[in-house]
Amino acid sequence: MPSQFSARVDTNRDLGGGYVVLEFAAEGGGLGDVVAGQFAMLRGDWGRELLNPRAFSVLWSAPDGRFAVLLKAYGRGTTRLVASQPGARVTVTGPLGHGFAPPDGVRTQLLVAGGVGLPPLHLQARQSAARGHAGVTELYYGGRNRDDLVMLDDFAAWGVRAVLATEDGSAGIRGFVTAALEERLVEAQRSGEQVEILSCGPTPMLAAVRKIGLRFEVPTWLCLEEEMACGFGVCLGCAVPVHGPRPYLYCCSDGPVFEAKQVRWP
Amino acid sequence: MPSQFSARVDTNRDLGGGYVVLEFAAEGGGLGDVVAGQFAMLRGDWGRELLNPRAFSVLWSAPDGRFAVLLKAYGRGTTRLVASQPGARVTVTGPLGHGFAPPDGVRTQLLVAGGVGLPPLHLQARQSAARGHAGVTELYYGGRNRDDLVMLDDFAAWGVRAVLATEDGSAGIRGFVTAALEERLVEAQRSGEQVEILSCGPTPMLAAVRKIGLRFEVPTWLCLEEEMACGFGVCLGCAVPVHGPRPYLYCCSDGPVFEAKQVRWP
Amino acid sequence: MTAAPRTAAIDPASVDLRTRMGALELGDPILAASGCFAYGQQFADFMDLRRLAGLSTKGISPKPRFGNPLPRICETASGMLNSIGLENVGAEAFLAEKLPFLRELGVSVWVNFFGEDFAAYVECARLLEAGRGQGIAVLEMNISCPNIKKGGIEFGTVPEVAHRLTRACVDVTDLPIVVKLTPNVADIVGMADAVAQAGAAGVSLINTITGMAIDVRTRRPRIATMYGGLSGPAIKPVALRMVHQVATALPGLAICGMGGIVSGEDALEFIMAGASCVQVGTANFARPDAALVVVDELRARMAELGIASVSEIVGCIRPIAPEAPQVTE
Amino acid sequence: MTAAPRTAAIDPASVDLRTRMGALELGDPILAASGCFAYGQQFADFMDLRRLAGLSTKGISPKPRFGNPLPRICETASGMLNSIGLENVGAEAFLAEKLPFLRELGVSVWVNFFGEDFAAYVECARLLEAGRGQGIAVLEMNISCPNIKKGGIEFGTVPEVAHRLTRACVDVTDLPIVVKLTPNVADIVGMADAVAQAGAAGVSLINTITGMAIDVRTRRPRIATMYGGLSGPAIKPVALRMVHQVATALPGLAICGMGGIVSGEDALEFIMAGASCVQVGTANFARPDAALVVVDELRARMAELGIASVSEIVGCIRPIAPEAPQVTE
Ligand SMILES: Cc1cc2nc3c(=O)[nH]c(=O)nc-3n(C[C@H](O)[C@H](O)[C@H](O)COP(=O)(O)OP(=O)(O)OC[C@H]3O[C@@H](n4cnc5c(N)ncnc54)[C@H](O)[C@@H]3O)c2cc1C
Ligand SMILES: Cc1cc2nc3c(=O)[nH]c(=O)nc-3n(C[C@H](O)[C@H](O)[C@H](O)COP(=O)(O)OP(=O)(O)OC[C@H]3O[C@@H](n4cnc5c(N)ncnc54)[C@H](O)[C@@H]3O)c2cc1C
Ligand SMILES: Cc1cc2nc3c(=O)[nH]c(=O)nc-3n(C[C@H](O)[C@H](O)[C@H](O)COP(=O)(O)O)c2cc1C
Ligand SMILES: Cc1cc2nc3c(=O)[nH]c(=O)nc-3n(C[C@H](O)[C@H](O)[C@H](O)COP(=O)(O)O)c2cc1C
Ligand code: FES
Ligand code: FES
Repeated sequence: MPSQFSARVDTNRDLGGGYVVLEFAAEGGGLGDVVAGQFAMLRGDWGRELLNPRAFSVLWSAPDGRFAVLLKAYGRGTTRLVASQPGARVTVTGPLGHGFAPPDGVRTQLLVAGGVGLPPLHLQARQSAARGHAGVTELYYGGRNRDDLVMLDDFAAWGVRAVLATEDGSAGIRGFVTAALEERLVEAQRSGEQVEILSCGPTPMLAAVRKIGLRFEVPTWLCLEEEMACGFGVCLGCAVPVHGPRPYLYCCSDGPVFEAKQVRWP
Repeated sequence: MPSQFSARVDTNRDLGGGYVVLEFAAEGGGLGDVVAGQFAMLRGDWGRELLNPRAFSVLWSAPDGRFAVLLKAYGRGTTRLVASQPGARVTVTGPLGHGFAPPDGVRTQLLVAGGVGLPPLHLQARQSAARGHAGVTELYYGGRNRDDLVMLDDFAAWGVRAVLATEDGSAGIRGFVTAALEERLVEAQRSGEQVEILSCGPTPMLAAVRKIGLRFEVPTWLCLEEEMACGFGVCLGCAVPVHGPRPYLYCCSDGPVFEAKQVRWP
Repeated sequence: MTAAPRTAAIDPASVDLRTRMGALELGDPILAASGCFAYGQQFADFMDLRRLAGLSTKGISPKPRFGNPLPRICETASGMLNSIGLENVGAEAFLAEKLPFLRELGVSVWVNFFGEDFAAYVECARLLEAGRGQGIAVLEMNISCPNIKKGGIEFGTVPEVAHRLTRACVDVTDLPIVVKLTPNVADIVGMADAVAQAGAAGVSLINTITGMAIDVRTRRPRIATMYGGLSGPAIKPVALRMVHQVATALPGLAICGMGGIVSGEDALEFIMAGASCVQVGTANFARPDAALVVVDELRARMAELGIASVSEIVGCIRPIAPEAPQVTE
Repeated sequence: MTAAPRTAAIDPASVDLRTRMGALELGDPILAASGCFAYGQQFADFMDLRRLAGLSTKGISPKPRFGNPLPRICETASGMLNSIGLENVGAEAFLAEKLPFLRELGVSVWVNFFGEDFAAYVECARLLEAGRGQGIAVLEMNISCPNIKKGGIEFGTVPEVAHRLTRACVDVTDLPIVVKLTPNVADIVGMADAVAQAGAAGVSLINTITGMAIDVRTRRPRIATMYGGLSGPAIKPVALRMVHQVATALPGLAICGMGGIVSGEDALEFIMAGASCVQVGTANFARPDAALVVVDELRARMAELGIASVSEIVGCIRPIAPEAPQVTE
């Protein structure tokens, strides 16, 4: 059950490359149990210039009401959040939406991440490890350069194999991580290994992952980001074009995780 | 010559009663010499919600570019400024407008202050003292209660006689300070002493001071506050109704100090 | 030189928030606005819906509609643009699936409706008439849809067309019809008068102002339909002006005001301008219980200012006192 | 799903900012807006005025005017209201006392003008014609004064009236007349078309939107004339929409865009929507050199996006690509 509560910035940790982890302490309430891929709407004391809260995937949520998000300054809201100091107050609504399914122990989960799309996959890996499923989880993680690849230690600690790719070759293989993903799918096809793809990241990456998933006929789950206002199915702003009886579903209430074959992209 | 420059909050000093002195350090430039009653336009990093800078009388200005203002949280701009921390950046334009004339050594200057109208009179007293004119300066200072009467030590240090009044009687005489002013004028009339009035404060106080000044036929100077946008005669927003050939003058460029008899108030 | 009346503060609990919108009685003047509260259900997780004076539903059309391509929304300075495309479940499903829930709440249910053409408006009013006695208090007729194509613009901008449309809908239902006007006109009073003459029980002012935003990287509009409706605090001055114009010109006409209300003081401005009640729209997206916050703040601010009841201040604004005469010599 | 074109950044120094507004050539597309830059003199203390591409003066009438009672201005969310009342020195004093200073600067001088009635407009154009060859580049005819009384509203809202007025003024001067339109209309294209047909050299879009704010303590309007003109970032979406509507419907007509520009990116949005040049208004009150800041930011942003010249992007906005077809089974 989502709820709305007030929280304060506890720490603002700079990961380099513009990435920041904000940890919050809830003042009463909290997110409670969160499924990887679920998100929260955050709004600071922004006055009237910025009206709407901003969506952030939950990086982790603790029973004591503490939770964290990973972000980068992008537009007006994220710039303010990145600059926020410990003690700064935010209003939080969450957890919202539907996340990824946990590994079923049969299929290997290939997590494909890019940029600030890491949190859902980071949380998925954390939870899989906690459930003893780390062995059926692998990470495919791409960025422009090595500064874009953050929190790698965590995956190592959980025993998750990580394949890295950077456009400039400064870490891992040179190029897009989707190339490595394709190789991996070819290999799985050959060996008959059952795999599924869970992905979150920039839209061009998701579009490529979607096509690959469809081509290899592998179950593929995309965690989408659409511009949101309310975050819980009221404004109808966050439409996602889909196939099926209705032309649109809603990122916030039907997603943010959608199956690739359902998404109506070119 | 006014200029525009950037400055940072150096200290934010709480005087109690909601009053705050903000001291700024200029980053290049500065206000330079300031006549008591002149003001500066200040604007913080307020984004687009608050467009226009806010006017503040200069409390003091040092040759090294440091300067100070006295303020209280009133609306949106002052609330943000009062909350600003050391290091916060503001854009400053000033000094602007025309201030009070210094004592001529003949007339006794009766400074009549209320609320955040203190700075021009505080600076006038400081400068008079520095020029050896403290003896021809007296302060009439009113507030709702004793918390409204700040910086009294300075006047004492300068040797300025201060008559205080509070509505609740918690400091000085009970009632409005204009009652004390009237008594003083009666006395001056009797003794043939030449006096003039310099006043700054809430509009109802200024309106009362104006009527008293006119009644006693004493030269009376009012430092007015009108809503401003530009601060230097461009927007024509800060009109002051006056008698004479034109119905309006401008608070920022013709004032903020106006002679009482010129001001077209009821 | 216009000093504030120094009025003694009163006890917040003693403030009488009741108001009347024409014949309709409301426990307080704050409703949730159409399109910003869906059909109410989603909010049940976050707040006690029964505490609301009322709400206006997402706009209902005779048949279900799916809405516009994306992107549908973007933020602007102190506002947002939307082009949802009036997606809704349709009148039949609304009556069967949404109204029973709303009726249970015991709040004033305003059903916002529209049609793709003249006949569809009338059909929708007729269909919704079935909701009389089933929990519908008001039909709020939206004649100001910037986001539907088919000549809909004339319903909201040509007084004679609005008059005919209103009359035709009034004729098929006994529910009071409040007509929601678009601000995208030169003469809002002419529009309000036209619908009042046609039997409207009141007007809702204002819907969104048509606007645009551009993504300079992609060289595309930020809204797929090119233009969208601007809402939020940015439009509050325009909304207040229109409420005041209509209240002054047509003193008998009940007005529900809206546009950028996020605080109790905002609501108070609308009431003083002449609105009998107001709706809170975009503010719901920041916090689902925005309308309740506005009620609490309204009560507190009224108490501070010594205002005992809403009814005594509806339309109480007076001009600034004239200046003293000028002595020119 | 509309991805940004990944264009290579270019050297800011190589960006060509030159533009044409009809026959008029400008060194860059950023001017200071009427009423927000007086007659230029006050700003000389704070900036090098010669660096400006141009400026529009405070609106000039045949005779001097004193303006409205106070309060004349107040701030709103991301905007401000003003009702200055078109105070100005009058055409004669302008030509004698203000124009020589402006001429010296060597910038494009647009003289904004108006009249209290039809005849006064024509008289003003005739008087200002004397400034041709004395430094006046453009007469910007303001037919959108919310703050004068006498039936002025029709000049800006009725196409036929605007047409006749424009024609009459065009007939008495060889200076190009750019007509500044009010956004307080349902159909901005109809207005723009009417003045273009009458011989206007272009249009300025937009003037302020009529709005109101209320002081709940005093129960009075915050502006003495009750309503004032809303400017600033709050109105930018409305201004952009109108620029785009006119640019799309009347591709031959030169447009000067304005309304809420405070950054180079804002200016870029207007240019992409179809404006050949833009004016910076309210932003000048925060910093006198606002127009120069906008120019610098515009150059930097264009370089970042790999845009080599202003001329290649005027009106370059294209619709969002259509979505993939739906497979419904
Ligand atoms: C379900 C979900 C989960 C998310 N999780 C995360 C997360 O974990 N971490 C994270 O960092 N973000 C996340 N986001 C994205 C985050 O919400 C966006 O970064 C945020 O909405 C953008 O807000 P902003 O205020 O920074 O930008 P805004 O100022 O609101 O701007 C947003 C809009 O403006 C445009 N825009 C903004 N900046 C620029 C620019 N510089 N140039 C051109 N156009 C621009 C964009 O096109 C966008 O349409 C998530 C979004 C969703 C929907
Ligand atoms: C020449 C000059 C010198 C000044 N010197 C000083 C000084 O030394 N120290 C100082 O503190 N101030 C000074 N002021 C006043 C200061 O500029 C104002 O306090 C400021 O403009 C108000 O800004 P704000 O952003 O706080 O209020 P805003 O939010 O801008 O509100 C201003 C307007 O809103 C109204 N308003 C604001 N708050 C409220 C409220 N709570 N209730 C009802 N109405 C409200 C007012 O009527 C006013 O019209 C000076 C002004 C001038 C013109
Ligand atoms: C996302 C969204 C959807 C809306 N949908 C409707 C609608 O279906 N019918 C209607 O009459 N108004 C609709 N509106 C307009 C609002 O009800 C309201 O009139 C307007 O937003 C101004 O109020 P606000 O500034 O408080 O949001 C919608 C507004 C928004 C932001
Ligand atoms: C204080 C003020 C005075 C103005 N005076 C005039 C004027 O005399 N003539 C005119 O055509 N427009 C006038 N305007 C309108 C501006 O030129 C401009 O069209 C409008 O403010 C929108 O631009 P902005 O949002 O950048 O301010 C004035 C605007 C302001 C804020
Ligand atoms: S963000 Fe409002 S419906 Fe999804
Ligand atoms: S504040 Fe602009 S003219 Fe005085």
